Amino acid sequence: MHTRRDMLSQSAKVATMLAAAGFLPSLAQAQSDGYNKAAFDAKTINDAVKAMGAQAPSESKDVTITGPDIAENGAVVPVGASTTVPGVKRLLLLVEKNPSALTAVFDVTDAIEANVSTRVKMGQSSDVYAVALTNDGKALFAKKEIKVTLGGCGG
Amino acid sequence: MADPMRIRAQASGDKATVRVLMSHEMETGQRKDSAGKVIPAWFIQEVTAQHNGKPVMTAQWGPAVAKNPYLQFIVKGAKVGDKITLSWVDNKGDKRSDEATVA
Amino acid sequence: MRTQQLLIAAAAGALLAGCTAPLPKPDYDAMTDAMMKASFTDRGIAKVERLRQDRSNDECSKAAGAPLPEALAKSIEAENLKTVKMPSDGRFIGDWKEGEKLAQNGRGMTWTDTSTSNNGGNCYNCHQISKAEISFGTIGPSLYQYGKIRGVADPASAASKPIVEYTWAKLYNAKAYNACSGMPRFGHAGMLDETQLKHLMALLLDPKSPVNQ
Amino acid sequence: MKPLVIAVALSACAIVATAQNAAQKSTADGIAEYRRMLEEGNPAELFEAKGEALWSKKRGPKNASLEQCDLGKGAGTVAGTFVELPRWFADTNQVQDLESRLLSCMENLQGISAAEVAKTPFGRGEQANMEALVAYISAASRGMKFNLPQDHPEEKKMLELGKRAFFYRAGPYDFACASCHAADGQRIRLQDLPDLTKNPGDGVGFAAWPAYRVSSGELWSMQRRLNDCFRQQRFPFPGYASEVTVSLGVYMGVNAKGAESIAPSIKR
Repeated sequence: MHTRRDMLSQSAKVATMLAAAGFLPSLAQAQSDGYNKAAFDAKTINDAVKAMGAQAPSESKDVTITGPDIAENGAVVPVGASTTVPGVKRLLLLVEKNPSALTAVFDVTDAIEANVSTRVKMGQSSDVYAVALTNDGKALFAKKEIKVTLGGCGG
Repeated sequence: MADPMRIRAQASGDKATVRVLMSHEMETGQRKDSAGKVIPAWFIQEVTAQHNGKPVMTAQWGPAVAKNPYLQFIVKGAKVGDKITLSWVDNKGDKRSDEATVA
Repeated sequence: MRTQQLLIAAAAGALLAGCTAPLPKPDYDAMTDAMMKASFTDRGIAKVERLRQDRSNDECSKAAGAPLPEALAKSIEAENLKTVKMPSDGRFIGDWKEGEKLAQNGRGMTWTDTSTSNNGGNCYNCHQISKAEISFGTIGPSLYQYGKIRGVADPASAASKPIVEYTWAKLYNAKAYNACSGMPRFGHAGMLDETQLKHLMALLLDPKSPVNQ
Repeated sequence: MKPLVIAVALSACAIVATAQNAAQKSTADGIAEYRRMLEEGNPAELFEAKGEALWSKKRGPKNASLEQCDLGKGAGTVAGTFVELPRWFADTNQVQDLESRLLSCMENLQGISAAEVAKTPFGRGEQANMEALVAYISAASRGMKFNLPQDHPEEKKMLELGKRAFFYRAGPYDFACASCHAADGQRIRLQDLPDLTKNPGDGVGFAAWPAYRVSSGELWSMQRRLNDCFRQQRFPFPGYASEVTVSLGVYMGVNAKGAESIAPSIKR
């Protein structure tokens, strides 16, 4: 069971990643519709602690992250994000311990289901986050730990 | 020029699952070659999907999407015979667009 | 020599004449040696001299996985045991933390390596060692609790001496106890130096090592 | 076809797992899950498509396609050839595997120097084309069973030499192919090691290559697989399509008789 304090610190972490990624409402306004370079360049969680404000993201059972428990090779790790929350605008995939946490952003329309899969690179074992951003500015997340192991001869 | 994508769109009920494989290096910009020189980043930045010409999804990717990327999504209301078009643009401005028919 | 040529000529003649007289059995071992020589080239530090086999490798290759005749196995083991050099200062146990790093390291001696020193021990490729590392091979036996199972409370004690010396010799030249062992001869082949072997000894035998928890 | 192969892989993992403790069982399950997810989209398909286009494209100094290449079932036939290679070819009087046969065809039909291609590093230039071609040609035999011919004396000889090469121990670590591939149920790190002295099963070992290698993001032919095995074995450098590589192909291929090919597969 998560304690309330754990939950808060997790929310803080996600908020930091999101803020660093420019996806919290306060920052998102400043972004144009084009490629969000700042989001993908964001390195550390601390980068945006200041920006953590109004709406802290919260863990939600209505968001799902899929992926293996163990990846034999960090170069290719299958992950997916989906949600049943209505009014979802975007789905994000983030790898906490990668040099830049944000990996992919999917803009969801009514014409597709809020359910996407891709494959990411992971430098080491890490929590991987799926975050759903809703039209009314909420950020909901699910996370999963994926262990990256060393396969083969290691030579 | 980039090699073609492989797109599979499989109808089931009132929707279609689209699976895409793209041929791309997805170089992170953090690796070094044997001489110790940084290999410049080279990766797909934007992906768009259309259903019978109508945009249904846009994605922005960073360099941590795996080499030769795989993408799966589900298009509502897509029927057998419909067209699914995928396009991508990378950080060097290289582009690729391919089309598949829902089966 | 001459008779052999004559025989071959005769056999060839017989064949031409449509007869089915058997040809002399081809010498596949010699053909293999020639094939190996012709197929490989030097690349980086990996030179073709590496194909040369000593008696252990020659006999074990020819046995093709079958056990060697007992007398032959014993003589090869004796030959290998003679190569074992005990540590020059009489100390067997180094730093298990360094040993763990060596055990994890699977690098060294390939044509993409640039130096013949700084080799890893490759241990986890084949053995379970510490409990924490789940990515281990099963080609060799588990070494988890290696020292503990063998009752090594103090590696420096007289009671531990036989197992300590055996372990050193096994790491130094594994063929001393099993002629066709799949394990490299780390000391004998110069793959690991005395200090590195001591670190691996500590990983296996130091009561403080995670292996023995 | 595919679900069957996955089921086999899963059961193999389960057998390994019972020999280990509970923690190891979940490791094996986790790895099996990872592999299953990867099989949903195998980038080898990208190489197959490229290879198919290359096969019929006019190239080289002679501006010719490879469509007249005889892979063992007559000029132009691709389907079913892969599961009967390596085999003896009358025109070259040699036992050839897929890659060495393609070298002959590229040289004779297209005027592309076989020696130059053999010298090219893997994944570059004509070697990249070679990888696409082997993906396409092996895919045309997917689901078929290996059945290498052993009628010609040269094919029998190569089997004998391949067996000896397989057990040839040398180098600073005393390794042979057999060090890792002559027993059932063994792993190196977490990687299952097929026993290549017999038929290790459908889609396992020889029947799984060429394969898309996740680690390098490239398609590896059997030549490249063997080359890296010899590197890890700490041997000197095996020539591309050299006799030792072809003889090992004969040995593994004959042993794999009856195994169903899933090539090109996807591998860690």
